[in-house]
Amino acid sequence: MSAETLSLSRAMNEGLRKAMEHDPKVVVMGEDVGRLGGVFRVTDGLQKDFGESRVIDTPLAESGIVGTAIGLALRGYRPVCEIQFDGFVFPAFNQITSQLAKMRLRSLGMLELPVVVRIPFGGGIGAAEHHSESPEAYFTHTGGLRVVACSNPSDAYTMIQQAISCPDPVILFEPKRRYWDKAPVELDLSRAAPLGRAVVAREGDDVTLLAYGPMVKTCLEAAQADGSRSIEVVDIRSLSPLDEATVLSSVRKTGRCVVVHEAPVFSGYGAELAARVTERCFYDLQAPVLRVGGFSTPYPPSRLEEHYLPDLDRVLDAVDQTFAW
Amino acid sequence: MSAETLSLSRAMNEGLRKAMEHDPKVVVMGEDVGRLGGVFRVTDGLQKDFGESRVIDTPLAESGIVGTAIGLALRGYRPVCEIQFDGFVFPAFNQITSQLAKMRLRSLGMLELPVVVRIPFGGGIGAAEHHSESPEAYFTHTGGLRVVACSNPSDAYTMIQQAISCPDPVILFEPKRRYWDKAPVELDLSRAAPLGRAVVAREGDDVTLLAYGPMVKTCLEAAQADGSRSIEVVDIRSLSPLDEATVLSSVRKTGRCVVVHEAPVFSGYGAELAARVTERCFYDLQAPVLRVGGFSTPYPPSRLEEHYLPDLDRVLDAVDQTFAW
Amino acid sequence: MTIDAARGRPPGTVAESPPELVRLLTPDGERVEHPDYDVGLTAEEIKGLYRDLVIVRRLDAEALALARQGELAVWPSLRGQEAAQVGSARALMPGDMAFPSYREHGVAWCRGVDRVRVLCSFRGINHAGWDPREHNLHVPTIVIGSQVLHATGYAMGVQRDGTEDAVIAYFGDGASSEGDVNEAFVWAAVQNAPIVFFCQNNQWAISEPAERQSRIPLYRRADGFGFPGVRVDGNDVLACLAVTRKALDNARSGQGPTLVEAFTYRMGAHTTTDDPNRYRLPAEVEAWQLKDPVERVRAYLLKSGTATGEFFDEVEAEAQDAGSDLRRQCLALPDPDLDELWDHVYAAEHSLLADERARFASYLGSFDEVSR
Amino acid sequence: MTIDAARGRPPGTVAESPPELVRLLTPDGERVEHPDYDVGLTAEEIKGLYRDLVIVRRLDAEALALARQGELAVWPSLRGQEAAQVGSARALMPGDMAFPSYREHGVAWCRGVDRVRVLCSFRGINHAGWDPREHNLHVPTIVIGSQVLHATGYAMGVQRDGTEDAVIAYFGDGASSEGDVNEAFVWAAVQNAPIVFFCQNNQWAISEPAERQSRIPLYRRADGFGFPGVRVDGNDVLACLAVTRKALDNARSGQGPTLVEAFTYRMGAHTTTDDPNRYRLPAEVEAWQLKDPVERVRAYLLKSGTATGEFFDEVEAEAQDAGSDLRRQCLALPDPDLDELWDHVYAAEHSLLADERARFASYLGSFDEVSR
Ligand SMILES: Cc1ncc(C[n+]2csc(CCOP(=O)(O)OP(=O)(O)O)c2C)c(N)n1
Ligand SMILES: Cc1ncc(C[n+]2csc(CCOP(=O)(O)OP(=O)(O)O)c2C)c(N)n1
Ligand SMILES: [Mg+2]
Ligand SMILES: [Mg+2]
Repeated sequence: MSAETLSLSRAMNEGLRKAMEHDPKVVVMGEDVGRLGGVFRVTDGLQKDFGESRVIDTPLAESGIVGTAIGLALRGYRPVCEIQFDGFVFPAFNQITSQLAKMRLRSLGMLELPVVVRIPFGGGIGAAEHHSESPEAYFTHTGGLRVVACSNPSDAYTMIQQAISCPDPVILFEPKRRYWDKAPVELDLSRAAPLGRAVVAREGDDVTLLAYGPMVKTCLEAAQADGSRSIEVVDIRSLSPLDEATVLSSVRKTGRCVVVHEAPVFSGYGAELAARVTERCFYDLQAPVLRVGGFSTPYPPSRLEEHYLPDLDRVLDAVDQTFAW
Repeated sequence: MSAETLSLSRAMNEGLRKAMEHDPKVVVMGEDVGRLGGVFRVTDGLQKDFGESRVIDTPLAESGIVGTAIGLALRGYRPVCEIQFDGFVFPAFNQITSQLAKMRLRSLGMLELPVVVRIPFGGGIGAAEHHSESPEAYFTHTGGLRVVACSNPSDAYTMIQQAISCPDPVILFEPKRRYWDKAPVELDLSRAAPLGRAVVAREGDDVTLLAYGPMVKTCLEAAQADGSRSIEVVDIRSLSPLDEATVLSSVRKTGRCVVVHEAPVFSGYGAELAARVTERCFYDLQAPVLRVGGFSTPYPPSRLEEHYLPDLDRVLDAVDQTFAW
Repeated sequence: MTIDAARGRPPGTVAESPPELVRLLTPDGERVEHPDYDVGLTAEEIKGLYRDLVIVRRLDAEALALARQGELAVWPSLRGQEAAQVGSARALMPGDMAFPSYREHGVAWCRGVDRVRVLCSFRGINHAGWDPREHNLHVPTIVIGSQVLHATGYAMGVQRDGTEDAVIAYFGDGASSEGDVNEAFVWAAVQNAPIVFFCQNNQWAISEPAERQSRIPLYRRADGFGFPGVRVDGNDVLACLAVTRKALDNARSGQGPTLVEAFTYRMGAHTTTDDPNRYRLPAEVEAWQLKDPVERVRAYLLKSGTATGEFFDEVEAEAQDAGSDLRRQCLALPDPDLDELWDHVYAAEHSLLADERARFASYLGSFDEVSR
Repeated sequence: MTIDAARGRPPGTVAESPPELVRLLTPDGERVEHPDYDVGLTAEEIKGLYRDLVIVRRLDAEALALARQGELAVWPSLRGQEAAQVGSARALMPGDMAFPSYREHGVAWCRGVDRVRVLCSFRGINHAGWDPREHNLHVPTIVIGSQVLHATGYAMGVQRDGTEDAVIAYFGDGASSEGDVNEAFVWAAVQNAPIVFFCQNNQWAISEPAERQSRIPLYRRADGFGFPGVRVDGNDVLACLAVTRKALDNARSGQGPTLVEAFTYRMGAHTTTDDPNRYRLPAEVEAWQLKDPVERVRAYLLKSGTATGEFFDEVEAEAQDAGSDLRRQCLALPDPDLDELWDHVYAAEHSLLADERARFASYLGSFDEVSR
């Protein structure tokens, strides 16, 4: 059988395992990824099965994690770094932005850094400060990186393997609050969409919702809940490079577009989607591309996050606006 | 007399001096800001006149510069940090994003951090790697920060003083390649525009150019060079918060808009301007808001930068497109 | 692919029970002398420390229970570290400034923070519950290591003010690996800043033992930067107080920074979301149980006849009351106001936030009219 | 506002002429013994080192001239640091990997990099001129400290490969303050990685003297992390070679990292855009002139009768040729192709870049038709 029902966390774990079995150069490194198996259990059991030299409990320093991963990659390894929570990637920002992203150009293509940086992201789990952020826009603005986000167990399973085999550095965002959602996982990689491809998660005719990561499920539920309109949901999957063809053909069909992400709207990734879609589909649009997202504030204490985070109602409210425009 | 002709670097120096004379709590810190007076001479002579305790040559560590500046601010000081070049702000990114920007919210407004982080930015000076970047979008997406950019000596003189007296943390971008441009400086602060305000740098009727920092001059030259159309140039000045009123009224008047910055277009600050202007002026726009900027690559070696950087021709080419749409 | 045995693991590791440990009170409550350190404490003062220890432990236990019952989103227990926190915090003068991480509930107690305020952030109603200036205790910092630079900068401010205040920065064994902490050591040494770096080495950084951070005792990190480092028995409240007080005095008198490594143990899970059984053995916990920071003071007070059963009963009763009061106050905590999403982001009005706030209000308003 | 004198400045500073300096050749060319270090070098080998020093200095001078004439955008001269670079680099085995900063032109020479390739990035035609794998010399790193973590990770890879290679990371006195460098020390110690941290303390980080970075000698930083640190006379090529070789051998044999501080001096400006007269006195430069790394070898070769005038003339002639050849090749360097803007950003085709490339091509094409 080629499908199995797994949680997103478990699917990611299985994908990692597959990659490690397939290529002895794949090493996993990060805080608590070894004996503990990661705070979200994504690396559960890997150290036991592959040993301490391939699953490394690192010192508590993110710049060190990415910086040494770069060195390992230069020696021919394929490191997979786990950043424990979104809010803790910033100590590594310098290594990611100025080294990981730029090494290939710097070396005229003589060096490549097949490094994967896994970042559990997003809120909705009632966590403490710094544990619910959506920093993707800081990376999509950085040439040299591939930035992808999975929204379901099947993509988790395939994307991690595709990311590891990708010769470019990949920032992989994992939807924290969906780690325990279960779904059938397609185990046959050849059937999966390529890493750079967006997919239509739900077909519709009247309006296009663009989302990725945790918001895909929210958008699907909104589309489901809306009786009056036929809503198409596109799972962006690859934030950089963006699969324009899939996005634009959807918007050209529907003539309306709403972008949804948890990150603050201001200067967020949704701005790029809105600007690009508008430029390419100017005459197709019945209304401006609207953006639904977090406010332009730091992530609030968890008792306020329900108001901060886009939900079904806020998505449909934006849909209403595009029709009322 | 209330006006004096100064270079942008010198105007910034005079503004700093004024602020230090006016408030003994103002301290300047950074690499080579003391005896050397900064690599761009912006702090020239300040250590001699105000002493080593107020003009601090720090260890070579940017996270330490911003992190200790935060501590000084908590003790009641008003630190002005110099980041030597744009590409070297990333080691401080964690302190800026998770501490400097968030401390006020974290403390329910009980703490404030009147810290200014000065960042010489942009290219066009034939410099080595990491010395020509435009990282503003990484900061405009971060709630809690004010992000401003000066484009001329007068604004340099006033903005640095306004930034220092601002109770919020301010990231001040300084147009590196314009440091030696001279212009009359308005010394009477009361006549200057507030920190958060955009200004119409040149009036026009047919199309609006939105720019900030080094690109303002480029846009003014383009507007000047174009005989056939009446081009309005808006100097954004405050990237966050954005002075929407000034921007929108200009675009509503002209019906066309081109955004210009040196930073990569993809997921750059221009995306926010384009998305916001489009949403607010949907029916006023004769053509989509177009963006002119750097390519989605790391900054190239200097012998290629003339192609990478927007210039008069690329700006006017975009203007042509908005009329041909 | 394997690691060549000869090259794979570090030769040295953090010593289990190191000789260089400063101790004034043995695990079974014997007062011992130390050539460099003494605490001139009266019997009453020692009884006061005992009271602190017992109440701090009780409040921690209550918070832990509240977390287990879902009244707190998460709780990082300090159990086992009471002496390190009470001893160091009681060495502070009122004007001294302390920069905590997220586990310093015992420090908050000593700085006079209203007990329920410590729970606010863990209940998710705000990010930090108390006024840092009222208590000279900075807000908690979750991003590992960041506050150590803030403390160093603050100490630079103290130098410039020319006052005699000192600063203490709390952080953990794991934090010692972060670049920020080491940059703080660079700064403090070069600036000769009046600061005490107080590292609670509780042996674990979540699931990672201290030897994943350093192959030599952590207090020796200071040698690399040119200021003194000392390891103190972190379960000995008297030693922690004496060592911290001396370090603070040195800071005051212009002798610059000191690194204090309080050798202690995290008796519980990292937080209520953690399961230590996945990475450590019960035997290790039991061994440390014998070095309990509270019991040894109780034993001393008894043996030395400094305190009677009556005293212990009083303290116990007070602790019980404190615990139930904490629970009562916690459950009574009001949820935050919606406006707090925007209220404290900027000092002055901010056009963008004002716009967001207004739009969201009218959005919420729309539900009153129609409902989907 | 003033800094209280007693508290403001650090008590200790970097010692000027420290006793613990490892030296095998005095400034006036006397061979001296050292208990722990010796270089079993033949006369020919020492003459080879002299040749390296002279040619490296000559190439540097030529590049400096090219920069002054505007043929290079900028040039960071290594003058004064020839022995530190040649000595350490000549200690490397072919399989060893070196991670330079931006000033290691002498290391590039020893690693066999075609001389003109070193100039490419300073001429602005690319960011790095040579193939790192061909020479086992990584590309230059400009962001201070970053490469030290790369080197450490690379060394972890060597451990996993189980080979006998060693790694050397070059950085400066200023870099020692960056978090990344200290994190590299943490990693290397815990992993016991086969690496040599080679710090060229040239006394200055642009305008800041070394005491702005540390109040104790930099080699002692290693004490804080649990591995050996040694200070070597950075102007003594024999000592630099001996000390580095021993450290590399220790790395190979599973004894982990070593920090080598090469105590030397930056004789010139930081780069051609810097003006040292703003921050240091000529007297300091003159004092170091007497410790010149090239002259002392020449003096030794003469005194010991190891070399005659003829040899010196040959080397001088060869250096002159190398210099003129460098200039010739530099001026002949082709400008980069427009496509290099996009060619090497990603391995595979990238829709966004392909789009940008195509649009820009048609934009350029538009000029052929009409011109404004
Ligand atoms: C920069 C950063 N990385 C990771 C984390 C996640 N995290 C929270 S606590 C912790 C372990 C800290 O260990 P230690 O410093 O010893 O303090 P302790 O929890 O033992 O008191 C980690 C990795 C964080 N909060 N910040
Ligand atoms: C992260 C970072 N900050 C600042 C700079 C600017 N800068 C270039 S060289 C230099 C001084 C470096 O001093 P040192 O480490 O002693 O090396 P040296 O130049 O003396 O060889 C500085 C501050 C940089 N390149 N990178
Ligand atoms: Mg710990
Ligand atoms: Mg130096």
